[in-house]
Amino acid sequence: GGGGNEDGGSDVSVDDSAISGIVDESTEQGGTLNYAHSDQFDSLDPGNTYYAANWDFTRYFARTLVTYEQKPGEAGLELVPDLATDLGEVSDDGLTWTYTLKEGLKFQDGSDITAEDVKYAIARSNFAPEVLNKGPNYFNTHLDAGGYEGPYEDGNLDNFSGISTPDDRTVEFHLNEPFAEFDYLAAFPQTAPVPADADTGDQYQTQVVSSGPYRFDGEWTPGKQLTLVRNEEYDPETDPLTRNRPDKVQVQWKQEENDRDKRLLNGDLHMDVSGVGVEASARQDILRDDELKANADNPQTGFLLYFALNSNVEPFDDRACREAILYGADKTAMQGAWGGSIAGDIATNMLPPSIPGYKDTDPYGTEGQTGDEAKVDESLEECGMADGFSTNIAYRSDRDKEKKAAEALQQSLKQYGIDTELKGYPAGTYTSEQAGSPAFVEREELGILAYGWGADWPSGYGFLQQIMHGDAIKDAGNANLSELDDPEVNKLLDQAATTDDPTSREEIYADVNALAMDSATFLPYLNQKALLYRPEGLSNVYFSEAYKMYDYSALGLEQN
Amino acid sequence: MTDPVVSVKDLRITFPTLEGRLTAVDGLSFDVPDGGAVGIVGESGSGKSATSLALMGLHRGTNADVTGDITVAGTSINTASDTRVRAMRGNDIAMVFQDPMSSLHPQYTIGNQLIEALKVHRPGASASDARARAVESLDRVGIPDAAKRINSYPHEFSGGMRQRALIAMGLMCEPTVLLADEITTALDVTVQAQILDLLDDLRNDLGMSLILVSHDLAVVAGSVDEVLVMQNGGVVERGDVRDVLSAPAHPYTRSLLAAVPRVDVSRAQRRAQVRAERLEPASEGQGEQAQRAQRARRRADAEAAEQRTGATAKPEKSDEDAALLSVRNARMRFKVRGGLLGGASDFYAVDDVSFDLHQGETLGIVGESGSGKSTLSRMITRLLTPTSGEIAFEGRDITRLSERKLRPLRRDIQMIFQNPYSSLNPRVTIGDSIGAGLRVQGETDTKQIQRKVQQLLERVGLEASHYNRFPHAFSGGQRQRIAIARALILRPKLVICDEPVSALDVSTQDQVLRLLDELQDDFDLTYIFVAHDLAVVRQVSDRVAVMRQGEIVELDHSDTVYEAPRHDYTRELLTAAPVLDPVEAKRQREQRAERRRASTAA
Amino acid sequence: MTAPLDEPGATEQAQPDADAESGGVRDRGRSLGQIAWMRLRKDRVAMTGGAFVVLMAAVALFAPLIVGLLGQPPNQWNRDMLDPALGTPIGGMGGMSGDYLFGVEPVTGRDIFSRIVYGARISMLIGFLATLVSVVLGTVMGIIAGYFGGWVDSLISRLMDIFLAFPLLLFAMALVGVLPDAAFGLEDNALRIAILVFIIGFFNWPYIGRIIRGQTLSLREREFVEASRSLGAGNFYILRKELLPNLVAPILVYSTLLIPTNILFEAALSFLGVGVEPPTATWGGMLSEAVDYYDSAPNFMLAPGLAIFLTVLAFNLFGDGLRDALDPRTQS
Amino acid sequence: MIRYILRRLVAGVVLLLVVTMVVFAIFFLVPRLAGIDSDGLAARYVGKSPSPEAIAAVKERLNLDEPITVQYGEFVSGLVTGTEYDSGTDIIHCDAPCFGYSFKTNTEVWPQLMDRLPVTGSLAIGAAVIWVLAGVSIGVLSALRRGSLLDRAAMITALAGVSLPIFFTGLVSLALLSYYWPIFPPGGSYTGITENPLAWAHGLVLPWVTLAFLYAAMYARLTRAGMLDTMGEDFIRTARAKGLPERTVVTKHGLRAALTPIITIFGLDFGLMLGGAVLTESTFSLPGLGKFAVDAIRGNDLPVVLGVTLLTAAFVVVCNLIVDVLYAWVDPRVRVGA
Ligand SMILES: Nc1ncnc2c1ncn2[C@@H]1O[C@H](COP(=O)(O)OP(=O)(O)OP(=O)(O)O)[C@@H](O)[C@H]1O
Ligand SMILES: Nc1ncnc2c1ncn2[C@@H]1O[C@H](COP(=O)(O)OP(=O)(O)OP(=O)(O)O)[C@@H](O)[C@H]1O
Ligand SMILES: [Mg+2]
Ligand SMILES: [Mg+2]
Ligand code: NI
Repeated sequence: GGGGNEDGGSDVSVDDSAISGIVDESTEQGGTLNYAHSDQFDSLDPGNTYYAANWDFTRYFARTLVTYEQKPGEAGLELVPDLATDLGEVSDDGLTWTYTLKEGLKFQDGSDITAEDVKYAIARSNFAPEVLNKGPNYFNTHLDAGGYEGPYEDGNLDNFSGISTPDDRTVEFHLNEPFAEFDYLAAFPQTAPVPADADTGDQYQTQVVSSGPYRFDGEWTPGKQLTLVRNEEYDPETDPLTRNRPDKVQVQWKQEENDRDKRLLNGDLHMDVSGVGVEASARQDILRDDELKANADNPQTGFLLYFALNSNVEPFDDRACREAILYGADKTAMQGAWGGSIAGDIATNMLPPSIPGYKDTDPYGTEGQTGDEAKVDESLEECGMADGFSTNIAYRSDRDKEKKAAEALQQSLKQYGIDTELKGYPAGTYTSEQAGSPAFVEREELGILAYGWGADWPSGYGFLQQIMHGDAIKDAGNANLSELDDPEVNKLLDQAATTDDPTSREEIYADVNALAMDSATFLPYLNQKALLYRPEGLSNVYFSEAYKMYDYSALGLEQN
Repeated sequence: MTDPVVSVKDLRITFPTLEGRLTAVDGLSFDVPDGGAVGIVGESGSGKSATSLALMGLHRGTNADVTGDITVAGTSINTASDTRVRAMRGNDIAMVFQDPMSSLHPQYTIGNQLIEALKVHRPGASASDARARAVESLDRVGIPDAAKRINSYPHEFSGGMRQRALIAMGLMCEPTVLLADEITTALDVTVQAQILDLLDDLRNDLGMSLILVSHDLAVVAGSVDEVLVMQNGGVVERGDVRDVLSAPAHPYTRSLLAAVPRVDVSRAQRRAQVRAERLEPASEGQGEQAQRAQRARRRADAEAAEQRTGATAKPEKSDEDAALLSVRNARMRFKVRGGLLGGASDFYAVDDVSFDLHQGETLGIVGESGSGKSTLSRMITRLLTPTSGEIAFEGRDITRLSERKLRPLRRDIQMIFQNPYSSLNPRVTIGDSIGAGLRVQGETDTKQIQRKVQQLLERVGLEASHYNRFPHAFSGGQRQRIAIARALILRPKLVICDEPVSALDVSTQDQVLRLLDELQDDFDLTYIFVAHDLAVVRQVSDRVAVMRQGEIVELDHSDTVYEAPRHDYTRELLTAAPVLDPVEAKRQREQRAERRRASTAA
Repeated sequence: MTAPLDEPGATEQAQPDADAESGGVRDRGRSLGQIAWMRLRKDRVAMTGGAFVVLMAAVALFAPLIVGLLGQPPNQWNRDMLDPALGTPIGGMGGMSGDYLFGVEPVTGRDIFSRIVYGARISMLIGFLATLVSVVLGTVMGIIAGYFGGWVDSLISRLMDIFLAFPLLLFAMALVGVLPDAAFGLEDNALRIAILVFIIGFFNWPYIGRIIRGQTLSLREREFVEASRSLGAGNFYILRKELLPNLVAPILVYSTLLIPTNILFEAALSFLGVGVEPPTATWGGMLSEAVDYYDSAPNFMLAPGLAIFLTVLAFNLFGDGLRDALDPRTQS
Repeated sequence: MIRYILRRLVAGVVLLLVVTMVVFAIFFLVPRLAGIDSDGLAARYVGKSPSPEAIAAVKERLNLDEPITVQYGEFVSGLVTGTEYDSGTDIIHCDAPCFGYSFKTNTEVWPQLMDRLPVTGSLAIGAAVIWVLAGVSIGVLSALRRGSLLDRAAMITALAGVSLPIFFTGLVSLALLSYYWPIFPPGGSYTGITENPLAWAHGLVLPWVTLAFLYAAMYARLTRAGMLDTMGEDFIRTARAKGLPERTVVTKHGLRAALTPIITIFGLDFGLMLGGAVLTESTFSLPGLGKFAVDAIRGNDLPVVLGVTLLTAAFVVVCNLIVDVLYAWVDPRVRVGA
């Protein structure tokens, strides 16, 4: 980490010590840990959520088959068994993954956690989209479940052939194709056990049955303050992690951002649970104050910001025209739009540095990353639009920084005769109806689409598949905004899924990245960084590379 | 005799205006002895109200500039503190205002407003005492069923009742001095007589002093000992009321007296006199205005003549049988809403009224307030659609004509409204107001309209240059002329005058009456003339109808009605009319008191 | 038949002679407009307000000229004016200097002065037109409801209720998805502005409508309305010539207060993505962007804030003056 | 009178139906106009990267393929008779008035509305008290001292109130009075009035004042205009002639008459406020209806949007009705329903 100071502005480097190490390491317990969120989680049901922050947070009450090591830095990407005794054991054909549960695991009501509970949890979270549909559906894709209709339609769990439970402690996953990175899926909160008789469908979020160190204090109503209290049935001995430091955990939802930041800096709050960092106003406060800087970290979030160029929209059917955009973009201005070097490092290709397989390549590099007139002219010439052309830039109108980045792009292209018009759409429907609808994109001629992407798990597959694979293109809710459908890319990604060896997988991801860049359908510009603040009074604070935010499970409170 | 209760020395009141300072009262001095009564008379704008307000210290805080000495009950109003003056108001000196319609707060009950007047000076009074006092006070001014009506809102009272309520308010604290500013203008004769009698009684019973302000000499005649005649802010004559009335020294007083219409003068006498005066050009006292009017009229005559020769000759005086207007069994029913539950009851404001009216004739309508005079007028102009009966104009039944079909007919029937203040739109220039008739009847040439309006303005005694002024810039009399001009711009055949002169002082009233008379001659107009003033009605009407509770109780030639009234009610009206002779006034008052006593005894 | 004094034909003949003596020439009175103007001219406060409004209108009109002389191109990014790390203006006072009169925006380094100048165009346009739309609609509907009463009144009143209860934000946001690039012969921003004016203006009218209705209810009972009717005036004439002039005061008060509301409303809609497309500057839009920098670059917030405030103040002062000037009863 | 109120209430119900129809139309018809089909609509309600099955399942669950009339009919019948929802494992009974079931949070709308109502109610009532008191008294003072320094200053302050957006005034007040001088608690600290009335009031002072600042201007200007008119009326002179102290003359007699138009717009503002305190609620992180509505709009949560719309529309209707009835009380000359 370390904020860049090379560009000659103010010194914006912050302490960053929670990135590389643990701040205020301590074993003390007790106190109430106060979180706040500017919005609210999609759901507290571990089987029905797609927020990294929530995945980080549910570790308080939902233990999964495997989980990430509680360590700062690279080591934090390491998977360790949690409920399971070991990482997954894969059969030779690569089609069966087996996990064995530890002994003595109990739910909050004292009943034993069995293999059946894990199976049920996956059945409900992946096979009942009519009820639970907010989480990812990788298990649905990878498991060989036949026509299983989910536990709500089909009451007999035995009909779910994707998972078998030979005994109370063994969970066998049956895959339709080999999938080398299955252990990452086993770390999803979706594998947290759910007792079938306690399941209340989409209401389960109000009374999640805890398998972890904390349980809900009574029934929770969405939107209201959440209080977690100690789960007396939890046995720390079975847990590879230490995640039971505070006595109580509270979350307030829908707190106005600026206000939330102020309270954070004031010490009224302990943590912003969304983990995206402070907003502009507090950012200024921190960077201007050495004392505050000493409590701040500026890590990479693993989030890549880019513009997708859609090759179905003229004139982007011509690669040279796409190139003109890539050469013309002033990435420093776009970086500025997000808040300067503190907001991220300029991205030059489509993999974030923290993803294995990342190489520091810059195929469309220009001097100072501000654009290259000669190359733009050349490209324009080549695509037969020497005088430039015009197109539209789509962005999410309620996201200020994305809007500013789009404006920055518009400004930098304008000098080359490329006129763009900004088209803002509500974030709420951007993916489902506008940018994510190929028909809409084509009709409205949205040549350039602002987007950002983070990995579902820290691997190239987890990052690239959804935004580059041809099969990922959908009529609605499409994330492959470039509509890239390159057979080579598709083949490589499919191949990666079945490759056991992590190093060869890394090679493949690097190749995919190179191919994607070569297609000139992506304009990556920022490897986002967050400015995180950790108020005094917290102990055991460190940045988790896996969740890309502080590891909430480890946090403790300094006792007087 | 002790010191006077009110003593005014060299009072001068000026108001700043756009055109510089306007002196409303200029060096006025007078005294009111303890228990005495002083009348102040003068035409509109002579400074009567300004003086009254000064006595109350009500110019404080306004842009008026008051100099001179005013002493009321031993306290100098000009120098006393605000608190002191406030304590005196209503207590030592109470005032009853001119316009009962607007002087009561519309959103509080009568009782509330009365009790408030008491409570402010008698903080110790208990709620029930105050209430009892208010009921008593209302009772004294002759509001029937006072205990119940005390909870009414002002709009639920008729004009006369409101005026009485205002008087009751002034009497709440039994003040040493009562200042009554034109309190009877809005009242019909019977009520007016009642009120004046009441004031007289109060003076006798409570030893109260009275300042009675009026434009009507007849009103003050029987009620005061001394009278001041004001003109242009100054006193032109003062003295014992008997002396001033019998032997007026100042020409202005004389002209005022001359202007007072007399019940004993018949229509024929009056006409003859007026015509004679008209033929005598620019007679003294008439001034430039009259000359201009003369000129305009002559021009109009010329035009008319020219036209007559050019076009059809003027038809013979219409045949006696073919009435211009004929009203048959007209009735007007209003639904009167009840309380919360909204039960409505029927109420006939005009009940089975029939009469005929001939071309060139004037029909006078008299009757007490609320007897249905205005309602009848509105029915004839079809501003209201009669509930039943028939109204025929020039033989054509217009009772149920649609608004659209009616529009061309509106040229022929016009109305002059009771209140010149509210019948003119304050935001529209008088030129536009008058021209509206032409415009809505299809005239589009603005120049033409303007020319006609200005011509008519001169004809009614105003100036062509007034075209673009707003109504507020005119006095009441001038406004009524504007209203007349508006009614005449369309050259109607029938004009209904709904109390056109009630709000005017005698001299203005006289001018307006003359004007109406002239116009009738010139344009061969037919009038329906509504008024509460019997003398006025007699002088302008060929026939008179007496209305009471929606019915016509008597309808005959005016001389017959006045000289040989057949109906009791007509007789009652006649005896209630104020008379100019103070001695006669006193005698009549005693008669009335006698009758009252008799009727309560019975 | 009696002989009316002059038939139209007759007056025509009589005209020359009559004109010479009493025609329009002799009219020394002043028209309503003249009187109002005379009074207004004496009211120094109102005139200052009026002058400022005119000034702002001129600024909007001649924006390119003014910016050419005193500012930088409004959409030009000047990142060299910013601290690259913080994105905030270099130097004190938010980067104010001779070149950048009001300083520069954080993040983009755009010249605040020229954005204010250009923003005046759209903000004032929207502020006015939208106000005009709602005032006109509100007055017309309110006056009709109040004057005719009965079922017309019920209908219009309920219609007003519907509009008041209407989820405007929802409507605005739903529109974004369907807004075409060009319609009604307008394109892009022009179309956007037209739509904004429509939305803002069209949904605000019931507010003023209800007030006008209330006033009309009492006005229609006045005697002068009856007088007008007895002359044969139709409803339209009465509404226009008799009632409307009496409603000028409330209309003026509300209009002057509606303008800032509408300017800010545009900001809110911009925020939701239905506003004018960036990079076009509007005051409201600038204001909402400036919130994040209210302590680090206060000039960014102050400039549009003051622009709105001063314009609104000017309008109110002028409106007050105008109202007084049009009121025949006011004396001095 | 009672018949009149009943008639108005019936009209109100019709109005609510119309409003909900419009909301429905906006949700379902407007996207159609843009060429978005039911798949697109369904995709709003599934995770980041939805599978076609998920979309199909959601479509079925939300009845998105049914004709809009059927969907609307279901909504209305839910309001009247209640409905049932399938939570997966259970059938949830949603009793009348059932405002539906949130697509986003999987919770019944009605209890959530009722949860947030007290917050918005507290905010609106408190602010209304302040702005009416402040606005009216400033207006009265300005009218009495027309053209004075006080008059001008009051007007300028008032106009600053309408010219400055709430998010600005709110933030500044928070920065100053909550952080710099910690007199008032920071945002997000709403306490129910039943829990601790003192903390309730303390926590709401800033939001109240901020919100009131916006409105006080209009009331001050209106009051001023009204007072200027009424203080010239004859009945004011009568009141003075009674010897009433000036204060009574102004407040009891002058103000009362000037109050009528103020009541009209107060009814409007207050009715709208209950759905419209969005910015204040966001700025101070108050969990009220306005914020709820905007979040729902952003999240395309139709049942919630419908619910809030319906509730606020009902407020508007009721407030307007109360105003009209109040009119008759304030001004006895006005006949209700005549
Ligand atoms: N507030 C004022 N400002 C300017 N001029 C005024 C004011 N009040 C009265 N005047 C003027 O002072 C003069 C005297 O007015 P006042 O009201 O005393 O007349 P009045 O004798 O009572 O007449 P009336 O019989 O019509 O009531 C009038 O010319 C009037 O226009
Ligand atoms: N629109 C109406 N609704 C109900 N009652 C009415 C209406 N108009 C008039 N009245 C009633 O009808 C009766 C006659 O009223 P009208 O105005 O004709 O009296 P008037 O003889 O002209 O009295 P005044 O001398 O006071 O002018 C009154 O009692 C009045 O209250
Ligand atoms: Mg007077
Ligand atoms: Mg009458
Ligand atoms: Ni009289």
